[in-house]
Amino acid sequence: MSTTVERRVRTVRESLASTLGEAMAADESMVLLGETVRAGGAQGVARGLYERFGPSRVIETPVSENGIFGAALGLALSGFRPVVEIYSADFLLAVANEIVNDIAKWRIQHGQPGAQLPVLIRGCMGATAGLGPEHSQSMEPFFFHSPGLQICVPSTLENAPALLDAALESRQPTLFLEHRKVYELQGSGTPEPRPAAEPGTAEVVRVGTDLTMVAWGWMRTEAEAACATLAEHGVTVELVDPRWIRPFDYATVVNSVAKTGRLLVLEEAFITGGIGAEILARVTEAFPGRALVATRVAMPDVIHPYHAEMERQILPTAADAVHAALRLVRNQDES
Amino acid sequence: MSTTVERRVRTVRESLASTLGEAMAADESMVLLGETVRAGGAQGVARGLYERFGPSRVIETPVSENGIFGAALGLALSGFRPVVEIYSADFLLAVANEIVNDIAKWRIQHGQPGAQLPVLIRGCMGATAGLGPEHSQSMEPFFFHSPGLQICVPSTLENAPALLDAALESRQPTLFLEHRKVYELQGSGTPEPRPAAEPGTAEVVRVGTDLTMVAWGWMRTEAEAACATLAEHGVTVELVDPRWIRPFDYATVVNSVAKTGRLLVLEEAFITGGIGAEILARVTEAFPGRALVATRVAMPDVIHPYHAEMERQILPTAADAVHAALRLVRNQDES
Amino acid sequence: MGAPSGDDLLRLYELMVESRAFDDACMDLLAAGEEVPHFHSGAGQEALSIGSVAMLRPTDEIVYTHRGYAHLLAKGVPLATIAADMFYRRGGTNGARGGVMHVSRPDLGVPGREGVFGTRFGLAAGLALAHSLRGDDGVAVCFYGEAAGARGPLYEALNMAVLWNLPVVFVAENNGWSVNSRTEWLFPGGRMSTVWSGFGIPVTEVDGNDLTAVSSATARAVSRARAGGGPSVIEGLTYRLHPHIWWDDASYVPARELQAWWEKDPIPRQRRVLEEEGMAADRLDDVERRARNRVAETIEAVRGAPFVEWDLEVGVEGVR
Amino acid sequence: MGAPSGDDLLRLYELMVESRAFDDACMDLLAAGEEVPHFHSGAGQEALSIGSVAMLRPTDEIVYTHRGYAHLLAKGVPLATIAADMFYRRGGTNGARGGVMHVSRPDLGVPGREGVFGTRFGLAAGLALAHSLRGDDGVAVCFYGEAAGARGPLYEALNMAVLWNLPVVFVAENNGWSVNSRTEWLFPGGRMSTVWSGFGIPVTEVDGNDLTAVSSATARAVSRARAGGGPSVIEGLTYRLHPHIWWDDASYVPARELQAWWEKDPIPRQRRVLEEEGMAADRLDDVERRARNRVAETIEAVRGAPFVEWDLEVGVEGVR
Ligand SMILES: Cc1ncc(C[n+]2csc(CCOP(=O)(O)OP(=O)(O)O)c2C)c(N)n1
Ligand SMILES: Cc1ncc(C[n+]2csc(CCOP(=O)(O)OP(=O)(O)O)c2C)c(N)n1
Ligand SMILES: [Mg+2]
Ligand SMILES: [Mg+2]
Repeated sequence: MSTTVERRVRTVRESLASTLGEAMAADESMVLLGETVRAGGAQGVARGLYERFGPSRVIETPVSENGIFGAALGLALSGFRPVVEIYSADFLLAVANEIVNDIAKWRIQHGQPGAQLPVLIRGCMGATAGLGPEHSQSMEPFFFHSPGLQICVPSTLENAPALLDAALESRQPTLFLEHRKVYELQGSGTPEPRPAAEPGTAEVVRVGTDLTMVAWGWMRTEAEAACATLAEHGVTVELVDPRWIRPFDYATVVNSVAKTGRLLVLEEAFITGGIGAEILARVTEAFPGRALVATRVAMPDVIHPYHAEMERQILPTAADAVHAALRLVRNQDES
Repeated sequence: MSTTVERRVRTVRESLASTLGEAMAADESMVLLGETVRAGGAQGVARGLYERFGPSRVIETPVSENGIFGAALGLALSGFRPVVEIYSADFLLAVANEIVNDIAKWRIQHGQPGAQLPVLIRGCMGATAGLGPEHSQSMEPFFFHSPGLQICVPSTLENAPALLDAALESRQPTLFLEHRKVYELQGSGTPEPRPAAEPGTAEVVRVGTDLTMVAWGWMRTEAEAACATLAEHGVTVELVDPRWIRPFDYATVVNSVAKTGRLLVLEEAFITGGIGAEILARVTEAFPGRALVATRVAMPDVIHPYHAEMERQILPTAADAVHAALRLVRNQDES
Repeated sequence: MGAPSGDDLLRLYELMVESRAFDDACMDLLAAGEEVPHFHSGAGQEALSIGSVAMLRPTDEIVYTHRGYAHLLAKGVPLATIAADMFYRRGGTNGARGGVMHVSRPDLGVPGREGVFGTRFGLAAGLALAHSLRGDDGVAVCFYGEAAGARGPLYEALNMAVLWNLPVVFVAENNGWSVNSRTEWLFPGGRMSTVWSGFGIPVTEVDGNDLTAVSSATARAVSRARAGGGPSVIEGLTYRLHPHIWWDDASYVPARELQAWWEKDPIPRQRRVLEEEGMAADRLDDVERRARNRVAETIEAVRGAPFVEWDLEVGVEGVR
Repeated sequence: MGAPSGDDLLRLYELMVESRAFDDACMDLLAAGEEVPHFHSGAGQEALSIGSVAMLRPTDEIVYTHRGYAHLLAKGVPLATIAADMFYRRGGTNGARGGVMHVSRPDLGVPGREGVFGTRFGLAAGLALAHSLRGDDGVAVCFYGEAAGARGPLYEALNMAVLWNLPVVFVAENNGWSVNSRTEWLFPGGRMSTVWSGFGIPVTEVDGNDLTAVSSATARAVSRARAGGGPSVIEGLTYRLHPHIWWDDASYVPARELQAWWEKDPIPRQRRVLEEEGMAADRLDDVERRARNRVAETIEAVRGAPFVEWDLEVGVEGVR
């Protein structure tokens, strides 16, 4: 965990902690619940909040995921704004029913389509090095198919606080999925104006003409490295970070592909049934009869092995993205 | 429920019941567990099995989905072949953790990649008319992203028994998802040679040259109606029923599109993050630089309303498929 | 509020009759081949539902069940609202999106209902936690049958409720069946709540067909919760007099057992109680007649009213 | 098998020393800056793990925990196997795919372990159900800590176990903490099992640092289950002497409390018991020395052995 004395250098972890603290300070109806949150939570994002807000705002819970998520729904229906921490996002599968069937649908099912239901679910996800198949998964694909649910994946020190703000502000059921490696990203701590990060707005990270690359979460960092290498090969990439997986800003991707004619999605999740599939499908549907080259670089459909070295060989990287991008650009006409 | 005296006309429901009974008769290690299975289960697929095999083979359980699915894993690890009935497949979300994180990964995680883990999970799914958002969903997309899991969706009286046989025979963790409307499909009860239905093998239902259509479950019936109408319009369709959603027979679809250049996926699930996305993505990836027309007809990303009439307006139908197919065929060059 | 008496008792009796009249009307419609979407008869269980809910204030919440007409009526939801939701007519709470399975009136302490059983328990704990955090004296009451009662979230929620001393009461509706499964097949000894005595909280078994017993037990549990005494559990022993739902022929129900429970029908039973307390028979007749007429008129009016109109863009859409 | 005595006791003591020696060796490696993947120290809990598992037959199963070295050793899994899995060396059970978190030896009654807590309970019930269906006299024993112990599937599995009279024993490891949360924050009164007395099954609280008390309680519960007497629950009171895992500084642990528990360390305590029973000090010294040497040699050998080789196609793939 990275509590540095030098306040100028901050990590995403710290920025999320302070954003959450600000939001809780600004609205008394916001409460945080979860396992070990009293001591800062599984990843330190709640650090200091118990001391600051006390036990009625920072609620240490038993390891009762179903009870906790049910309670969050009850709190939200009672006018509170619960923020629920899941110890590791892989465990969201234990509350998939609460999330998909209850929290996401509640308003619609009860005839309040425009109503707010401010349940923010947040926690860490993603592969680091050898945490194994139950503490490494990219969870957005498992919840992508759920009407009524927002999904947000921050990727940088710049966008993490803005996205957390926007997710909280939306007052809609939202999964906020914090990649373990993104926590460690650093930057200048000088307060910057927070960029707009409304639900459903992508960020065009880099403008380019040869290829559209889409990447989010930790993959954005890999993608930026890939873009730098590709630039050396004379390939200019338009890099889009959707930030919001649901609602997804397909328009920005489609507009970019309209220009580049080539699409590469770089995704950490298992390839089959990942978000990349939907992105490719939308783009294909958007250009009927137009010759496209599009592909995905993602994790194969295998479990995360515990051995970090084994895992490293199957996680998608900048090098894989470069390789795939060059193939798309060079061999476009082979077929 | 349809127990007819006239044995020549059978429904899919009856054919599944008799196939399950045959399998249980052939192997004493096969046990059925679930809610109301003693009286035939939620949909009558277990009808008569309690009387035939008794309480140690047909195990009536409390409404304890987590306990039941955990027990099924324990039984399988002890050399039994549990068949677990879920009352409605929507409720599988309550045991998503058991399925995705435990049952599907168990062998790999414990170093037995080739081992058998014969857990067959079966139950009804799909929209009929006004069962609402918690008893109508198409569940394959929620579990499609799970390595180690097979997913099978029967669609006709001919393939249902063969697929159930193949699923049981595979001795791998399998979701066997029975569409409520498919249960009612009838046909001749004359025992037919069961067609091969190995995991990962699609069926080419109809050969055609203008368009490849992919549909499974109840949508296969809609698709067949659509094909008939399209034939009247002079459009010949190659209809593929994948039957297995995981492993999916992409090759058969890709080969067909190689011929037709056009793809329509007809899917009952919510469009975003559905199986159709992956099919479009695979096809797009398979033909880099080739002009394709491909699209999906699916349910919009909204919950199933209780009112049957409202629901009817959002469920995908043969007419929607015809409409989309004609657009694909006629307006291919508009872009 | 203690256990009711006098006019209060009469009011509860009227609610019971009203609920049963609605139930009977739905059964009649079904018998006539009409559609009564998602109707699950609550006949026979009115004493348990009404006796408990009537002990609550509007600021208390209930989490009701799929046979929840009596619960809803007792919480103040007008029958016309319930019927409008059921028949997808204008004037309901959810515009045909949730039907009678998802009636909600947050202003009356009815936040809604979940369809995949289990979430209700944490939900009720959350409602109770909200009271506790706000420092008001509201109470949440969570009803559940044999099905939900075997699900793990009940344990999780009870553990939290005991740990945090939450103002929540769990009411187990032991009505003999979960669809076609007997309670004894699902719970050791056929009892749903005895296990929870292990938490050291009050666990009370009551004759669920005895309105007075139910209201006393609930009043006790609710005032305890209101006063900061924490959670408790009540198990009402009752019986589902009709099949699970329309397609169920209930051929598995032993005729003699069913007959015995019809003889314990809480409505005539409660009428006898009132008569014994000196209530005039014609006053009771009058209450019954008025209730039945009101129900008949309401149903007719609702079924004659226009269907909900929907805009698919707004009406059924998710957030996106 | 009754509670052990004489040479049996010495064998258990040796297992305790062996487990602790492994634990110490891992702590030393960590202190030296080496990687010890997924090591969760079990120091302080050896009496509970070993005292219970040693009461089982090879045909009985255990579902162990993330601090499961002592459980595994007592069930007969060689230390070399455990270490090989931990350090991803050849000779383990899962070829680096599950590491030390997923050791399995089905032939020894170790089917494996789940990482997202909860499934273990139904799983254990399923193992017990298999015994019951086969009509053999095997027993499944399920260990769990404060984390898993607050999850709903425990209730579901216990309800099934009581209902079906399954041969299963649930052993709650109350070690004061779940990561940095105190047991008292998670369970009313800081006890994990008292609630289950409501099922009317034996629920026994034992001093988890007292080998004899643990083995007697387990022997009783296991023979009861074996004889068809059904499930029971044992709660062992013990303490996690080291931090949760390597990155945890355990700054939240009160020094005095920790000190008090070190004084109750089950290993010196058991040595005193053995001495009091007349076991010669030099025989005990000898047992300790041999166990520690064996562990040191095993770890050295394992760490010197080649890494698992993997074929990505076969090694980590799912079914497809
Ligand atoms: C988690 C879950 N499992 C199964 C069901 C299916 N189901 C709907 S109603 C019902 C039976 C209800 O029985 P009970 O709880 O006893 O209530 P009653 O019908 O007797 O009032 C079942 C099993 C469900 N809705 N949710
Ligand atoms: C369902 C679930 N929730 C949370 C976790 C995260 N987790 C891993 S270890 C742990 C604490 C374990 O505490 P306890 O059960 O008391 O065992 P101990 O570490 O004390 O031996 C937690 C919360 C998990 N693995 N599964
Ligand atoms: Mg019932
Ligand atoms: Mg612990």
